[in-house]
Amino acid sequence: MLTSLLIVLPLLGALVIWVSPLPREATAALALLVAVAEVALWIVTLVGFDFTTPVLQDSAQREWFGDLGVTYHVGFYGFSLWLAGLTVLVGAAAIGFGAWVGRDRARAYFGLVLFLIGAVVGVFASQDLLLFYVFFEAMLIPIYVLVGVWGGPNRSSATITFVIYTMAGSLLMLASIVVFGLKQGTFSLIDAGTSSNDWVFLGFLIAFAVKAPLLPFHGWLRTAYTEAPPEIAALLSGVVSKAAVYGLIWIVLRHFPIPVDHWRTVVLVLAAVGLVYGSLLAFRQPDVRGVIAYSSMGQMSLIVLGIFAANDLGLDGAILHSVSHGLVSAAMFLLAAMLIERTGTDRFADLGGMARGRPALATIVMVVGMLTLAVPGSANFAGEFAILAGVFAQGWGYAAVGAAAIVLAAMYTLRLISGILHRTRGDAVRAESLDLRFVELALVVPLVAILLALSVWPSAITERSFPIGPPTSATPETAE
Amino acid sequence: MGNVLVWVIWVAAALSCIGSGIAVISFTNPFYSALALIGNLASLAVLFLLASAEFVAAAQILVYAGAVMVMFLFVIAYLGGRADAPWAGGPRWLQIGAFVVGAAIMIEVIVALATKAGGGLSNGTEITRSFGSPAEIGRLFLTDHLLAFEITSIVLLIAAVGGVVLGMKTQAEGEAS
Amino acid sequence: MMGPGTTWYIAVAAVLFGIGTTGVILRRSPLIVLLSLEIMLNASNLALVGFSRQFASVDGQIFAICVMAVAAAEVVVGLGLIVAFTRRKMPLDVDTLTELRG
Amino acid sequence: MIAASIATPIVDWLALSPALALLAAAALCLLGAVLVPVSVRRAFSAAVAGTGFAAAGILAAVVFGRSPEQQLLIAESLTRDRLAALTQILVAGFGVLAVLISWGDRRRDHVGEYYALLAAAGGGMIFFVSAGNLLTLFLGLEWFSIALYILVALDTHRNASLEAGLKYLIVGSFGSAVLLFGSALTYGATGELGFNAIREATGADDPLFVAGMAMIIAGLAFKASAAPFHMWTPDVYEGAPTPVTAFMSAATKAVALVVTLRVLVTAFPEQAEIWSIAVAVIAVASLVVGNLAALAQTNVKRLLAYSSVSQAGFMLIAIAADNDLGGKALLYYLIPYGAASAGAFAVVAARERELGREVTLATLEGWGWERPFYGAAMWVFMLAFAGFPLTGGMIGKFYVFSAAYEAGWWWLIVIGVVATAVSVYYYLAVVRSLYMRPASARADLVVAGGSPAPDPALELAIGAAVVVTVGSFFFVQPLIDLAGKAVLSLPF
Repeated sequence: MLTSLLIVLPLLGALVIWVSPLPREATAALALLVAVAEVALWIVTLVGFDFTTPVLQDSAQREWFGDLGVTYHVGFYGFSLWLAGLTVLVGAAAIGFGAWVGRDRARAYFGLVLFLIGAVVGVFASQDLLLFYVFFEAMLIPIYVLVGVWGGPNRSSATITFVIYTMAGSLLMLASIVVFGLKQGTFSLIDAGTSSNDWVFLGFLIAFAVKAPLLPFHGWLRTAYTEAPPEIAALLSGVVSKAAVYGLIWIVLRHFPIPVDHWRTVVLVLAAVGLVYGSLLAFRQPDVRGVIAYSSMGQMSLIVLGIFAANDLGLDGAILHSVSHGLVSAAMFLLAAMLIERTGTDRFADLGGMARGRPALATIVMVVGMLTLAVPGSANFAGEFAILAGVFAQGWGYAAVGAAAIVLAAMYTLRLISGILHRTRGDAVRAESLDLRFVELALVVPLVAILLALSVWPSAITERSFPIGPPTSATPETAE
Repeated sequence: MGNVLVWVIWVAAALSCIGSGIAVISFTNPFYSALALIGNLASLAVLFLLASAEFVAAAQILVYAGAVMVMFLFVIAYLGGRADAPWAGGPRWLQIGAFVVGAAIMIEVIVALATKAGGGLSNGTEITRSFGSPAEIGRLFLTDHLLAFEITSIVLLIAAVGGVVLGMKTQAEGEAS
Repeated sequence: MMGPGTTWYIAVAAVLFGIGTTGVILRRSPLIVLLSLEIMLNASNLALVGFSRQFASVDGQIFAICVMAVAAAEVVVGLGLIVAFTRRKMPLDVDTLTELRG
Repeated sequence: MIAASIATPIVDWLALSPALALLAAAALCLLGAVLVPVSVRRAFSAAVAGTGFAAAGILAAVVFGRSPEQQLLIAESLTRDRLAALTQILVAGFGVLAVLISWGDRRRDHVGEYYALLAAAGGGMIFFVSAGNLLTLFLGLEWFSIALYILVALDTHRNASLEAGLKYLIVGSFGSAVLLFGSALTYGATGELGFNAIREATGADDPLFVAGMAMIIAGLAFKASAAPFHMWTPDVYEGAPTPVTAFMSAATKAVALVVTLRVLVTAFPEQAEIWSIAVAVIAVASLVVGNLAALAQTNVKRLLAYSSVSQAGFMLIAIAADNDLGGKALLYYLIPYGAASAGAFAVVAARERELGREVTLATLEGWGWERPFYGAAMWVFMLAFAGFPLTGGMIGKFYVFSAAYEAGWWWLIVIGVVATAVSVYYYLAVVRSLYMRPASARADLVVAGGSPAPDPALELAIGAAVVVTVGSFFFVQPLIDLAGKAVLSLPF
C-alpha cells in the first residue's frame, strides 16, 4: 500500500498541477509540497521497513491482464528502497531548484518533474517485467519534454539523440520481455525462473547499458547532460541512470545466471574501459557540466563492475555507491547551475577565483568535490573500496584499473575545484556576484549532509541491502 | 444447334471480346473506347448465353450496354471527346509495370487452370433446363440471396445520391471560382 | 453439354482481366480508366458465369448480376466526379493531378 | 417447375439492426436535406447521424451479449457472432467521433447528404464485418466504399478534395475488382460462396484456389492501406475533408483488417502456411514503406496517412500469427489505434479551422502552448502510435509481439521493434513542432479574426479519444476479455 502511494502521489500531484489553473508561484509551492510529502512518505516506509528479512515488503498486487500473466505488482526490497529514497530526495531538491529559479510554463514544468519522480519510483518498485517496462519507458516522456523545452540551445539534437538511443535499447528490452515472459508463463519478477538464452539476455543488457550508460552506448550522454536544465541533469545522472542498476541486479543477475557467466568478462572489460575512458574524458572537458557528465559515466561503469563482480561485497558496494554517486552528482549539477546563475557560464576558461569572499560557495564546492574524488573516509570511498574488493575476486586487473581510475577521478575533481575556486578571477566572474544564498544552501546542504552521514555510517546501506546475500539466482533453471 | 456451330460462335465471340477489350485501352479518343466497350459487352453477352446464363445475358445487354454505356457516351459527348495518346506520358517503368502486372495475373490464372484442367473443370455438371432462368434467379434473390438483392439496391441508391451531389454546382464553388 | 469447357471461359476471363488491369495502370484519362475498370469487372463476371455453369449452381450468375449493379454505381460516381472536374476546369489526367503528390 | 409460392427466409432482424439503424439515419438525413429548413439542417442531420451511430453501437452491444455462439443466417450470407458485433461497436464509436468532429466544419453545401453518406458508410462497414459469403463481402465492401468515394470528394469547391475522390475511386475500384476476381476464382475452385462452405470444400493444393485467395488478400489490403497497396492513402487522407479522414483512418482500417482475419481463418485454414507468410510479407512491407515515407513528410495529414500504413503493418503481424492470441491482439490494437487516429485527425481539423489552410509541421509550431488541450491530446495520440506506456498503444504492440512469438515469428518481432524505433522519430517530430519551437510570427499563421470560436463538439470528440487511448492502458483485462470472446467465433 505504501509503495503504491509512493508511486501514485507524485503522479496525482502532476495531474492536479496540469489541470488546475494555478499561478506560477502557487504551482511551484504545490509541487514542492508534494515532493516534500513524498520524502516524508518514504521516511515512513523506511521506519516501518524490516531489513532483516529477504521478502518483498509493503507490496501491492493486482491483476492487470491475466491471460498473459501480467500483474501490477509493486513492493520494496532493501536495496530498492535505498534507490527510491535517493529518487525522492534528489527529486525534491530538483523541484526546489526549479521553484527557486522560477521556471516558466510552470504548470507543465512541475507536472512533468513530478511525473518523472513517480515513474522512477515505479521502476524501483515494480516486481513485474511489463510493469517495469512501463515505468522505464514512462521516464522517457517527461525527460524528453523537459530537455526539449527548457533545455539549452542545442536541446533539439540532444533530445533526438537521447530518445533514439534510449528507445532502441528499451525496444530491444520489450522484445526480450515478450520472449522471456511467454516462455516462463509469467511476467512476475518474483515467480519467474531463469533463462539461458543469450539473445534475451543481451536485449536486457543493452537496454540497461544505454541507460547507465556503459561504454559503447554513451553517445547521448554529453549533449543530454549539458543541454538539459541543470536540475533535470541532476535527476538524469543521479537518479534515472540508477534504473539500470536496478534492472541489472534484479532482472539480469537474477534471471540470467548462465548468460551472465558467459558474458561476465565482456561486461567487466567494457565497464573497466568505460571507467578509464570516462575519467579521461572528464579530465579534458572545458566546462563543469562536461566534467560531471563524463565522471558520471565513469562512476556508473564502476557500479557495473561491482554488480558483475558476482559477490556480496561488490553488490553491496554497488548499492552504496549508487546512492552516494546519485547524491554527489545531483549536488554537483545543482552547484553548476548556481554558478551559471552567477556568471552565465560554466566554462573553466571564464571561471576561477570564486573562493575569495564567498565562503559558503567555497566550502560546499570543496566538500562535494572531496566526496566526488572519494577521499578515504567518505561514503564514496567506502562504496568504491567495496566494489574494487569485490571485483578483485574476478581478477586483479579490474581492481587495478579501478584503482587507477580513482586516481584519475582525483585529478579531474581537483581540476574542477581549482578551476572554479582558485586561480585568478575569471572574466565571467564579477566581483559583486554573490555567495550562495539561503535557499540555495537549503537545496544542497541536505544532500551533502546525508552524504556525510553515510560517510560516517556506510553500513547503514551495505548491511541493509541484501539480507541473505546477493540474488544470484532465483529458482532452478526452467526448461528452455 | 450443332456442337461445331456452338464452337464457332463461341470462338468468334471470345475473339471479339478480347479484341474489343484491347481496343478499349488503346484508342486515343474516349468516344471510340466507349464504343469498343459496347462491342465488348455485347460479345460477352453472347458468351453468357452460351454458358446457359440467359438472364445474365439479357441484363448485360439491357442494363450495361443499354443504360450504363449511354450514360458514358453522354458524359463523353458533354466533355467533347478529349484526346489522350494511349502509350504517351507516364514514366517508362509504369508502362512496363502495367504490362508485368497484367501479364502476371493472366499467367497466374492460366497456369492455375492448366494444372487444374486434368482435374474436373472441363466436365461440367449436368444442368437442368430451368438453370439460369429468370424464375430461378428471381426465386434465389428472394430467398438465399435476399441480402445481396437488398444491398445492391442500397449501393445503387448511394451512388444516385453521389451522382446528384457531385453533379450539382454548389454555393461554395460559385464563390471559389 | 456442348461447346467449350469451363477452362476456356476462365482463360478468356483471365485475358480480359489482364487487359483491364493494363488499361487502369497505363491510361491517364480517367474516362478510359473507368472503361478499363468495367472490363475488369466484366472479366470477373465471365469467370463467375463460367464457374456457375461448371457447378450447375446459379450463385455465380446471381453474383454476376449484383456485380453489374455495382459497376453501374461506380460508373455513376466516377462520371459525377469527372463532370465536377470539367465544371471546375481541372485537367482530366490522372497523372497531372498535381495538387496532391506522393 | 418452380413452385409458385416462394418461402421467404427468416430474417434475423436483431443481427441486422445495427446496419438498419444507420440506414434509417441516412434516410432521415436525406429527407432532411430536402424537408428541413436550412437554418436547422446542420443540427438536425448531425443529431440524426449521431443518434444513428449511437443506436448502432448499442444494438451491436445487444447482439454481442446475445450471440455466444456463431450463427450463419440466410443461407450463410450473414454471420451473427461476437467478432462482428465487437467490430460493429468500434465502428459505431468511431462514427460518433466522426459526427462530433464534423460538427464544427461549417459546410454550407450538402449538409444533409454529408451526414447521410457518413451514416451510410458506417452502415456499410457494419454490414461488411458480418458478411458470411463472398457475395455479401463484395457488396458490403462496395456499399461503404462508394459512400466513402463520394464523401472524400464532397468538398467540391476544393480541387484537392475532388482529386482525392477520383483517385480513391479509381484505386479503390481497382482493389475491389481484384477482390472480385479472386472471389470468382475461389468460387470456381470450390463451387461455394460461403466462408464455412469454402473451408469444407477445399481441395488441399488447388492452384486456382490459392490464386483466388491471394487476390482476395490483395483486394482487402487495398482497403486496409497496407503496402504495396497503399499508394492512394496519403493523397486521399490529405485531400478528403478532415472529419472523413478521421473516420476512414479508424473505421475502414478496422473493418478491412477484421474481415481479412475472418476470411483467412474461416475460409482458408488449410492454406494457413501460405497466407500467413504472404500476410507477414505485406506487414513488413507496410512497416518499412510507411515508416520511411512518414519520415520525409511535413504535411501532418500525409504524415498521419503514412503512419496509418505502418500501423496496418503492426496489425497484420497479429493476423499473420494465425493464432487465438493474434486475433485478440488485433481486436485490442484497433481500440487505441482507432481512437488515437480519429483523435489526431480531429486535432488537425482544429488547427485547420483556425488557419483556413493545410496543417504542416511548420504551421503547428508553438501551437501546443497556445492551445494546451489540443496540444496535450496530440501528445497522447503520438505516444499511443509510438507505443509508449500510459496509452493502449503500448499494450497493443505488446500483444502483437506476443502473438508473433507464439507463432514462432521471432523475426517479425525484430522488424516490429526496429520499425517502432524509427517511428518514434516522426511521431516526436509532431510533438517537437507543438512544443519545442517558438510560435511562428508569420502573418499568414495568425488566426483570422482573433481567437476562434470554441468548438465543444470537437473538444468532446478529442477528449473521448484521449480517454479511450489512455483508458485502454489501464483496463486491459476487460477489453481483452471482450476480444477473447469475439475471437471464440473463429475456428482457430
